[in-house]
Amino acid sequence: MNFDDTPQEAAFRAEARAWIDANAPHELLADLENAGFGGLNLSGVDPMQAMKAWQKKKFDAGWACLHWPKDYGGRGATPIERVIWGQEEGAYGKLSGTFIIGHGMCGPTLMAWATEEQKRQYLPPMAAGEDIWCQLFSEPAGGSDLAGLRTRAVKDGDDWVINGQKIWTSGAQHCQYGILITRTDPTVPKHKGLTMFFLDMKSPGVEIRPIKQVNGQSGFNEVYFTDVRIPDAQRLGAVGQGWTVSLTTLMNERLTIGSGMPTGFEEMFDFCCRMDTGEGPAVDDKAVRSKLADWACRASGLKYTGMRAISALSRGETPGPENSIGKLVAGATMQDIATFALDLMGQYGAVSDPEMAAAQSRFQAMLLRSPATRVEGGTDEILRNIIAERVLGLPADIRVDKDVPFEKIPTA
Amino acid sequence: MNFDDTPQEAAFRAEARAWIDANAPHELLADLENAGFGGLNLSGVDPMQAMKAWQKKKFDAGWACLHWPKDYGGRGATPIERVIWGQEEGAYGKLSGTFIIGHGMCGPTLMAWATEEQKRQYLPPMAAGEDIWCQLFSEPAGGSDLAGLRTRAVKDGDDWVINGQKIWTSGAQHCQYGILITRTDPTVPKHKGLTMFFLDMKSPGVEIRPIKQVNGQSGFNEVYFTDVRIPDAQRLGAVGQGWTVSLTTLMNERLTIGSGMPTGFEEMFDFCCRMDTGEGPAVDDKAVRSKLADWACRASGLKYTGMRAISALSRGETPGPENSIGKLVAGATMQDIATFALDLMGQYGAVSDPEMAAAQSRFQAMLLRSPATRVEGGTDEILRNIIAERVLGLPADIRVDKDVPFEKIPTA
Amino acid sequence: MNFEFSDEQQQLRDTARRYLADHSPSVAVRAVLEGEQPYDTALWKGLGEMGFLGAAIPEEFGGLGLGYLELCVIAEELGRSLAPVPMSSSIYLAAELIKAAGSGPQKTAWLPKLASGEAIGCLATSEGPGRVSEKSIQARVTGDRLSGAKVPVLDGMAADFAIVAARDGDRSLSLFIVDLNGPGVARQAVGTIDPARGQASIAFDNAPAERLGAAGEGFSLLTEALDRAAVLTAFEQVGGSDKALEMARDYALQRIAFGRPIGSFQAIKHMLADMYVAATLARSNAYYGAWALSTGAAELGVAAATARVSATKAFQLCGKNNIQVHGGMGFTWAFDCHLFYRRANLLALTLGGQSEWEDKLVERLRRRNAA
Amino acid sequence: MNFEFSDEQQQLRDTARRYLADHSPSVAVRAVLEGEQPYDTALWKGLGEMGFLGAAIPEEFGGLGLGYLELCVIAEELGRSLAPVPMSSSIYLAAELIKAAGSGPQKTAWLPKLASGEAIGCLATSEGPGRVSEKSIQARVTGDRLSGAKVPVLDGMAADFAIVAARDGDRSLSLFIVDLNGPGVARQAVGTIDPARGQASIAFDNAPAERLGAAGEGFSLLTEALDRAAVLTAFEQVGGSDKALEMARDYALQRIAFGRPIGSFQAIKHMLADMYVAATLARSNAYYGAWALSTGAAELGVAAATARVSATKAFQLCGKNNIQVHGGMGFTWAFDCHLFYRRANLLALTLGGQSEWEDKLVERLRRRNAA
Repeated sequence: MNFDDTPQEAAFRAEARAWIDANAPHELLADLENAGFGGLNLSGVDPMQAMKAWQKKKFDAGWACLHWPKDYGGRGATPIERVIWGQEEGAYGKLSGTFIIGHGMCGPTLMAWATEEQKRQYLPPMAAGEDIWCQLFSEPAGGSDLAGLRTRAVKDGDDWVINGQKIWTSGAQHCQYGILITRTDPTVPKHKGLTMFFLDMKSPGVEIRPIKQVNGQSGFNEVYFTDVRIPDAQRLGAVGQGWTVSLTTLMNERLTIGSGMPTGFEEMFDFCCRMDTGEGPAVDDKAVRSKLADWACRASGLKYTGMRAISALSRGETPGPENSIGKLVAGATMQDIATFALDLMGQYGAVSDPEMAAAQSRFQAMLLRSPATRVEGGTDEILRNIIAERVLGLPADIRVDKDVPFEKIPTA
Repeated sequence: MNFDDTPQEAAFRAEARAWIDANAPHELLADLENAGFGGLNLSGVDPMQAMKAWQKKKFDAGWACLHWPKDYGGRGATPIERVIWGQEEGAYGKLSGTFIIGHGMCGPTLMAWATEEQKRQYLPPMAAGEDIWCQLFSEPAGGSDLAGLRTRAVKDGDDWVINGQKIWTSGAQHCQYGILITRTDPTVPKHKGLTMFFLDMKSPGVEIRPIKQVNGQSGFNEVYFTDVRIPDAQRLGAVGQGWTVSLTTLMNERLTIGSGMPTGFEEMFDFCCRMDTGEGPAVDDKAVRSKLADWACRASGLKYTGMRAISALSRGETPGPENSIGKLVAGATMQDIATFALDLMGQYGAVSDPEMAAAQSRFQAMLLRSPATRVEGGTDEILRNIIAERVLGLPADIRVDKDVPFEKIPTA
Repeated sequence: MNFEFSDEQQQLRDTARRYLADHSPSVAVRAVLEGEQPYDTALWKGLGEMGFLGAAIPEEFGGLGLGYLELCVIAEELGRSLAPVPMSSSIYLAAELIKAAGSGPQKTAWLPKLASGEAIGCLATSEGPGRVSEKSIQARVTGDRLSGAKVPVLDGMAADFAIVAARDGDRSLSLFIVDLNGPGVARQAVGTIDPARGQASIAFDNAPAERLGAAGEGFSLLTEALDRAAVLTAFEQVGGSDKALEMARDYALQRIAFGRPIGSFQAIKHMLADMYVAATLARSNAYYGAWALSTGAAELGVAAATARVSATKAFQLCGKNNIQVHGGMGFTWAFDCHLFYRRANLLALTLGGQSEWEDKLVERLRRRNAA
Repeated sequence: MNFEFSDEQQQLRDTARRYLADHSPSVAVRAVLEGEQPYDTALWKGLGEMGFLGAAIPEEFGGLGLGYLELCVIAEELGRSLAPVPMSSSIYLAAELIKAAGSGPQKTAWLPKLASGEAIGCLATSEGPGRVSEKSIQARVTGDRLSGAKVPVLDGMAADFAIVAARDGDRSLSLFIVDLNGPGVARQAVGTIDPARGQASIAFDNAPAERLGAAGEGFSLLTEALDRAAVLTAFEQVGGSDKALEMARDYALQRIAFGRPIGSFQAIKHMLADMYVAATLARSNAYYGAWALSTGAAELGVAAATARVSATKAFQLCGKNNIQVHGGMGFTWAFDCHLFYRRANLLALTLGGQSEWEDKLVERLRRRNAA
């Protein structure tokens, strides 16, 4: 039980560190380190430009998409090397935000299901950050019930014609391509009538509308499809095999989202050490201590659960649904922390003016952001189901829609 | 909005108070006031004798079973009069413990389903405390799924022959009679094959075995039936109508159990005012305060929810399943309070020796008793279901056994 | 015994609910939330005309002269509808303080205008992060002139005057009435977690200030006023909790996933049951507060703190779980869930935070038990 | 990096688990719970023979000379099996204190006997309700004679000697070794919430006492020893949590209600998921403690308190929810659920309560961050 690198790991770390030292955009470091729950705010630089530039530099030097094969623009690195890279890249990793969906989900899906020619065509530009990809899965009627999707694809010659609506598509407005799951047969049970495609987001009939969220931001979009044509060659997997294909994507989603969720604990501890309640620093108040201790254990528990997962990775094991813990714990913790931080400030806690609010208004931002964390990429309830079923082996919920033709399932 | 009696209520209260002053066993008052989570401990007096004596005195003067009709030994009082009586009877009410099941559940069931002759025969001795009754409903295989019971009743001439096992029967060893629900037809869906009886608990073939509980007490029993014969005349309701009959009983159970659940808050507050943490009384510790405030709100909320229910009663409304809140909140609160009280005592919190433990070992007793509160008379989970379904109107759980013949339902 | 509102009070509730459904729908709340106005002026005017503002103001000062129970009923309905108006500042606090401590001329000058809605008052105590205490207040009045800064001041942009807690020359704290449109006052709007209730930062520089109540008694006047406002605010929170619970329940019945309403899943059912439990305890505790407020019971201190702590907890729970039940849609600007989440968290702070009231509650229980 | 136990350590775990399954089944736990013996003497002897007691005692003193990681592995298995033996008192505390502070002769006298199980030690600090602090200790040693009373003393009936925290003449606290079978010692068994681990009340009346460690350093020695014991106890708690979770899971799979396993209801599924989450966080934090303990890291103080608080919470949750999943049967004496519920609540107290450790954790985090 130790945190030491093996000699190979140490060599990899040294190489990565040297390259980053020599090549990273050091002028952005301070802004990146301060970036919190808002979008990336870089003084005098367009964030998209900065992200693309850093990604391209990494790609050219062989540091992009470490876990991908070299042939497709990656490095063929081991999982533990990917972890080490993340540690060394540090705050510069925040420049990868816009590529996460592509590199973590769309790329692996193409690798598993596209033709060799397609892989060689689409993956390297994706790795280089030249093409940004999105996933078009969720629908308004779907939610947690992803397979309840209604977007229709109908065969017409060599094309498929798409009509319907997707939602919660991150950064769709910046994307060149997307992977899209559709219903091709509503007469069979719902998991059986789905088919997956990838498409050019500039295709005629694709319309993107940003969704304004509670915190005023618009990181997500609705995407409308009106008679959009996709060549059959851009189908991923067989007709009717879409659900199986989507599982490739979702398994990779869990790996991406599950790791390193922030809880807000460090910021809160720091705040409680500085904040004067009138009777000394808040951290001296026993009620504050009791809560801080609980949150400290949750944050520490997530950190070392992550270490154990990395150890399992480096032993060649696949991280399982145990990782669902991360978001479940982090989301609720962040909401609790934000609420209590505001409480400590009394009336002043309501102030969210960035110019004025205490602690750079980060707790107000957390309060307004945390409800989303508890929903996106699997609600708390879905995550508890995953833990109960896949880790503890409890029975699945009773499925009234399992063997029913999709078109016969009741809708709202 | 006021707590004042109406003139009629004031007159009733005065009459009750005068009678209690003149007749109650004042020599037992101190012991009764101190009685906590253990059985009733009366210095030098057999509790059963004391209970029977007080009940008989009340019966003779027309103060027994206030809500029952006069013809059957009651007083025909209004619900609000019953509440006033309870307030005036105070700690003497603890002498009614052994009669609660009979007066609250069995009596009302007989009133609804027995013949006039049976009512006149059995109810007055029950009201007088001469006959103690129990209910024989729960079974080991049943639990929350009461209708899953397996005790069989088979017709044989004018009798029914009973075989099976009941569990969680309070005070069965002291009872003269019981009401018993059985399965008379396993070939129909489970709610449809049940039939209710009452029986003499001294019948041949009835065997009572106490269940030792976690806290070392044996308030409950298992009752085994081996070829026990019950005359058909002692059937309550039609053959196959047992579920409907049982609902009469259970609705009355909810009224009895729901009211006035203790949370342990008063004792805890008192303890925190006395207990010295080394830095002054525990109540000065902010962490203690935060918890006390929360529990204070729960205890107060239950108290005034009760007041609102009484107001509804006095307006002639029937208390609904809203009352499920009482046990749900009180059980969890008591467990939290007990755990935290022990924590405040540090190592010494483990000491449960009544001679030695702090606060008369009441918190240790609470710790070992509270898990039962969260289960008996409906688990926390069943109560949440009741609130969700009957108060909020949400759909029932999906019932896979609804239309299945009982004998075809899978068992453990 | 009757621990319920009377039939007349229930009729008042029906009237208020109907009025607010018509005049404070969520689109009106959003207009303030997204706009530049600090409150809904038309709604405010209407509330004055309906007599709601003056419900607990004596008839001699232009009110209806009803009691606190009627004001509680109105507060609950305002809470349900998230009414974007300065009711708590102008009525629960300013009018109540003037009723309690004002001189004859002060009452005559302000109460009729507050009852009609023609004037708006507010309370200015906070000067920065942390609890408001005798120590935390640095604003000072010297020779009838106030200097200092208050932030945030709820409804400070909407108000015509503020009741300001300040050091009184060499004495301890007093309260002062300050004309916010007068000289020496500079105010600006402050962004908060619930922009549907405008707040301000106000700087005073030798602003004329008129003492309200006895010199040196500012903190005790304030404490009593906060207790009364806590009961009234608890009713707003109870109203908000109920409405958030209803929204969540309705959505759970209507939204289908996996071929069935999501309200048929125990995870959702039990979440809603827990919301119902919290909301019911909060309602019962609010009634306790209303009883103490309306009868002038010695228990008001305990009852107000109980009502406050219980209602804050319930509304925060219902506000956040309502979003959770709605899933992703609950987090969109377009759905109304966030309006309740914002208000729940705002009301948890405006009279001082939850931990402050928990402290008060325990301290008061202890004093009561010792007595 | 490798944040897992090694293959050898996993083999040790398998050995320990098999041994304890055979020698510490629940019937053995019940024999102590219901009987007069303060511990299971046969099991204790066996643990000595297997080398488990001496795992972290140097070979020169009769131990196996393995490390703390091995002791953590054994502790987890003892926790799973609820082993009714004085391991924590004799090994985690007494042997550790003698290793850390004992003189050469003290080590030679006691460590081999502790490693074999021939002698049992315990720690006596509490004198009544509340936290143990420098102020709370009134027992006093004058001229090598100890007078005072300690209660409760975990394993005080089983032990041959106690390490007693006492005022040292005119100096502050020191630790003393006292022969419990010697003169001036009167002990009696005390009933507790978990009778499967016997406890005592011990009165000392001029009992001979031999100083352990430097004079006046009793409290700092104690603090360090409690940290080490906290990590080891956290592993017992993690083992107990896992076992309680498994029991609940198995019952939920097997028990049928409403025609289906109760484990198919979300209320039960999610309760079990929450137990799993708490148990997993506790395990990871215990590993953090084990790493700090085994490497002598400066972070041991933080790591030990983190492991302790997390493990206490997890075991208490798993202990009570295990009963809840079992319903009425879970509350019977006949089912084993209460054995875990008792142990969870006992272990939450034996090294000082949860709030005491929460305090320590925050204080240490603050010192670490300030450094």
